Amino acid sequence: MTNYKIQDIEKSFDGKVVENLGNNDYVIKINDTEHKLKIISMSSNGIEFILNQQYHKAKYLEQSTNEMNIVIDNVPMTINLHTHFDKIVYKNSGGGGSGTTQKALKSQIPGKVVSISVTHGDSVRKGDVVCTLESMKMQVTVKAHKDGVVRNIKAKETGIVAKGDIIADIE
Amino acid sequence: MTNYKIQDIEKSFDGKVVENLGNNDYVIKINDTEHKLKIISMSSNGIEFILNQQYHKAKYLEQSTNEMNIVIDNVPMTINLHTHFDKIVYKNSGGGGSGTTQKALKSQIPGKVVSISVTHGDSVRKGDVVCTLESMKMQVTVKAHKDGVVRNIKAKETGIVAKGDIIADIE
Amino acid sequence: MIEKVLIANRGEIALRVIRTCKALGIKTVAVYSDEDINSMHVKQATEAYHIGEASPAKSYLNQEKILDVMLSSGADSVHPGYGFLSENDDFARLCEKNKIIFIGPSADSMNLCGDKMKCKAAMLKAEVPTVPGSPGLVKDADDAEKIANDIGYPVMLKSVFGGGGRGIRIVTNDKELRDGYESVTGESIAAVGKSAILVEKFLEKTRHIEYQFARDTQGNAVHIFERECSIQRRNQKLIEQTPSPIVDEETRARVGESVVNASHAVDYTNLGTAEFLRADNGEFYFIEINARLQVEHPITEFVSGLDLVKLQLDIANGEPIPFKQNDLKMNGYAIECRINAEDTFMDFAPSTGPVPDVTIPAGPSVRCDTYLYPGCTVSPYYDSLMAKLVTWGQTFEESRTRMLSALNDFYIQGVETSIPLYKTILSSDEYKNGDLSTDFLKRYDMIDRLAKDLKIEKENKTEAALAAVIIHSEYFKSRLQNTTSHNSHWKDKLD
Amino acid sequence: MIEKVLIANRGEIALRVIRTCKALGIKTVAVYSDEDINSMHVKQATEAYHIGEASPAKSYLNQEKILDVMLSSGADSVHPGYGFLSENDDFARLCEKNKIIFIGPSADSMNLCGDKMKCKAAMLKAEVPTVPGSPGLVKDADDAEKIANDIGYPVMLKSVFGGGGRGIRIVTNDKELRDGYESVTGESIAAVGKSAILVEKFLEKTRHIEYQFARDTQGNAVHIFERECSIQRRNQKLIEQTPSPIVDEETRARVGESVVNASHAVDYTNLGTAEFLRADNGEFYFIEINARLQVEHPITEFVSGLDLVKLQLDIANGEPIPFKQNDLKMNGYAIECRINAEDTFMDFAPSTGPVPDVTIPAGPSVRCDTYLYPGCTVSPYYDSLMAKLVTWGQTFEESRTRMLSALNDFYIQGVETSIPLYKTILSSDEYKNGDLSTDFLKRYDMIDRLAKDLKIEKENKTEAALAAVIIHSEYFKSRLQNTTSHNSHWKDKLD
Repeated sequence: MTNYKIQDIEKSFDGKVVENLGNNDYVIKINDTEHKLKIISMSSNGIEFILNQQYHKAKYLEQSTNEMNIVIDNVPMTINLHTHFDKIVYKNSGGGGSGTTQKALKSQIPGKVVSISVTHGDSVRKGDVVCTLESMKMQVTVKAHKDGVVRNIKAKETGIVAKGDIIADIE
Repeated sequence: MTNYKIQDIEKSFDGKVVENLGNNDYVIKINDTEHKLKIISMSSNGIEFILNQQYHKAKYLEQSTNEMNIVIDNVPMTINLHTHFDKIVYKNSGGGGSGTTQKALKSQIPGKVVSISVTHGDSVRKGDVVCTLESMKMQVTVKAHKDGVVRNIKAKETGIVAKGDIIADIE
Repeated sequence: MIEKVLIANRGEIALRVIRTCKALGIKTVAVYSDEDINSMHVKQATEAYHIGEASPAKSYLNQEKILDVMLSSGADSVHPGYGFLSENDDFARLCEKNKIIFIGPSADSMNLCGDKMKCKAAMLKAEVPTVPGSPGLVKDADDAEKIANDIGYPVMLKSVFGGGGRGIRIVTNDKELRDGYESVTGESIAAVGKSAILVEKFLEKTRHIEYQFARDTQGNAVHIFERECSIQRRNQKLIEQTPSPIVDEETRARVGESVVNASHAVDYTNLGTAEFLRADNGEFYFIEINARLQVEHPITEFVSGLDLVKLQLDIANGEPIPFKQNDLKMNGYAIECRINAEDTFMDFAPSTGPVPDVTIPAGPSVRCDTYLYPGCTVSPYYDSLMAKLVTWGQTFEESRTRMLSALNDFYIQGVETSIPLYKTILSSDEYKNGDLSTDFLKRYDMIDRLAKDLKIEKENKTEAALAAVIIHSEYFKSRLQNTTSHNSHWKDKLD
Repeated sequence: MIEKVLIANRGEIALRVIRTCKALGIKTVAVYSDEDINSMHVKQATEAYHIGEASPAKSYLNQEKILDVMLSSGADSVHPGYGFLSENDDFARLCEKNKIIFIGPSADSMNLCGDKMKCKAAMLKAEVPTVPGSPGLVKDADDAEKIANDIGYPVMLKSVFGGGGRGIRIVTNDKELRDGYESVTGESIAAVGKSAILVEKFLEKTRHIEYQFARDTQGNAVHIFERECSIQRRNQKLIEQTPSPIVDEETRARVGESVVNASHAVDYTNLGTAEFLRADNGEFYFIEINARLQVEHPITEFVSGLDLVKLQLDIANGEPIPFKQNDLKMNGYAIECRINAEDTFMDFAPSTGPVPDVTIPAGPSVRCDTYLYPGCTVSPYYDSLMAKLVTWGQTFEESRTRMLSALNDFYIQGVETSIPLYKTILSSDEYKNGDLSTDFLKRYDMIDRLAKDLKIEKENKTEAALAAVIIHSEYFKSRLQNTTSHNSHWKDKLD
């Protein structure tokens, strides 16, 4: 039995596979309700299945021990997984949201660095412009994700950043 | 240098890669003419390339040492390959067409066996009906590919045959 | 009001029905056999239910199983598509009994349409012309001769127990008729132990022209123009077009009126098709009513602007047809090619198997209804229609050249298709000039012409094919020589 | 006669042009940058030439390089598509000099259309109404006040050196005007050291309505109806439709006539678009001419039945427009959604990268022009338009519900798209009722509504998401426990 929590959704859920009926048919249980599930195809990248007579297609994206990003029928979702034991440890460690204490400011888009508005050691407030990127003929600003002091500026003017690249640390 | 012969086409061709220009650009030579070729993508299953400024897509299908089946831009072709040394050996062995002396009568289509019109030991002439298959709501007859005596009937009434399955031998 | 439709079918027609339902906010229930678990219709419907093994008798023809799903899913209606149960009046009756709306004609009307003799009688009464001949079986050779002289030679003697060309004789005078009568009787008795003979006018160089019609529960009926479907193989339509090149405004209206009468004569409801043979002298003879949506309905949709599945749903809901005959204006020209999985050179034998790669044509006024997707499979259990490719144009020439271009863009890996044949047909002068007949393929040696076209295509692709093979063989030669080095080093090792 | 067209563009518009050329038997020459070697336009053109690095300046904007390819490939003409060189009169002139047919207006006419001041003057002369205001710069505050009183408040004070909202002030009376004049002057001098001010009538709740027009080398001109393109973000069109819900027959003809006059006034040849602002009081004001084929041309193709690229080729060949104004009849309703690679919630920031999987919508009266295919990449070097999804219906409601259904079917893996936003917009009562304006998104809080819709969608997908994750985690747990056994045994090892 594993406990699941979906980002932006209040409730948490217990879930497990109850029975393998053969011929790719399964019974799974979510909280107290059983559901019929038929797997059409499955790989480590994704799954197609029929749940309660409805077809669904999921892609498995990034995954850490306790968190999984999937796209289900075109809808992106983040799901946290805990065995009941994990959950207690996890709660006690102060975990919950992801990245609130992270220092790295990452670019959400790929692009060419047009200008950098800060220098090493600058104090910034959340929302201050750190740099400006150009992508698809548009200029887009990257803003500080928290208050702090700018360290380790990784982006270089006229350089290229990929999605997820670190622009700078804010400590 | 390898020599190539294409089924249904009179001429034979010498061909080789002359030069690798880098950046996926090559120069190849077919008979006495050089051609510019740019590889877009390539795997053991197929290739996409631009030859003399024209895009082509080829799938590599079955392959033996000396023969290769490909589909080029939707057109199926069979190509025989010989190094010049091979060629001499090949010619002397009486090779050329494939399967003219083959005894196995194969089904060209998949289907359900509706009826078998011959029994072991029957003499048949080329074109005689050996069995009838049903596929996609149609009845299709399989005819003897040569004169001879029927041996080893593999197909069974109400059974299923796949494309390429042996129906019977004709010796 | 219809709110949830079970689609008792598969393939592209199931998808076609789902699309209109989705746009109208109507829920859909798909059914599938073991063979079809990976099919598009399963993925696109609101719900999907497994109904049995691959064999149609155990799934798509299994009335009880389908009824079970209708009841358990709460579907209020069923769309039968074409083929399978679509013209089975027992099934229509089963639905009626269970208060499920059958989207099609009533069981009684369907039964009447399905019985050729009764239907012909109804048509004669409604003054819809049928192929001249004996009203039923002939008594003897004398009777046959009398009828032959009434309708004029040549005539066809047909044993009702024949089929596939057996038990048929074309005769041109009394002497031939008497000889033929004896031999057809003989053949029939030899084959099935009894004989029953019809006499029918023999028509040469006929065209297959059919009319789409609609009739609502209040008895309002309209025709929605003709479709010419003369290009056939083994009596199966291959290419359809509308308008027909030989139907003018006056003919369209005149034959259309008889179609409306025909629909009244059999008390038809919903959409149907009246099929005619059009003789070379210009006469139209009714053959039969197809009591369902036709494969070739999209060409009518293109020139009428109507969504015919929506019209089916409206009529099944008891609504009156929302327009009058005079509101319908024919707009432009449409052509459909049925993209079949078959090998033209093996007498159109089926070709089945996995389809690893597909490119579907698209563009202005191109429509492709298909169940294909990269990685799908063409099953040997069901019919060979993989896709319907339809194009429209302001002129016939525009629709024709668009079709040729779309056929060129259509790439289906893994199975043989009818696409090359269609390219040959659509490029022929006979097709361009509208010189169509049901024996078009044979009359104009289309298969031979195809072989020639393919030979030229092969020659044109020689250099490209050699290039592909040269690169391949050098690549693998180099791989063998350098098995320990990284593949991409290959490029630097060529001689 | 045009026989070989070089397409100086990429993406879906290059494909669009190739399609019509193919159907007409005209050869095509594609050009591509390093980034585009794997693109569809390279694969579909008759020939393809590499022209440089990914950056547009080094490839698609490189006039010399493109000219080289025109000459070496033997192209007799060039189609510029939209964007890139399409409205660059230097390039048009370069083609003219080299005797290559530029499929678009003459360099001189293009230059005139591109100069807003000169174009406005030409329109005034042709009695085409433009937004009321100062004919050019105002001399001083007195001059500004005089003009403001002539055209009536509210008016806008605009520094020609401003941009992006800076140096603009809306004023409603003389007092505000004098204050505003000073502060705009101050801002402008502070920013760029000089000031130059225009006065223009301030229009609230405006609609963007544009007319397609065509004019041939003989001077025959027609308009091909309007398109309403009010739904925009950052002044970029998102959704277009025709007819506009607020244009009636009389208005269509009246404004259309002024469009024809406008085309004469700038001696335009080929296809162009005249853009108007339509004020809430019903007045139409000319803004500018787009001297090229528009992204949104397919909706006009749907309602007119015309192939606009074919019409461009005909006019470029010197042929007269093959129909008269009265021959054109508007048929039905069409909508286009521009499917962009962008993140609505990040202020429409671009989203790029590999697209491993795509499902393109299809079906009756659905058209999708796109460069996407499974395994393609959305490049950061070019604009964010991945696809144009277009639907047609006999009624507006039919085209709207078809669009919603097609948007639901459209699956693009790997990048953020504008599809969810369009679903919210097309489902809104404001859109259904035709209550459109260029500030539609802000006026009706569409981004907030989208967030709510997505929350509901997430809730609806909860069980399915959990099922996918449960199966995944049990599968991998079992794999870890049984690393030596075959994967498929997994099913039997679940507890």
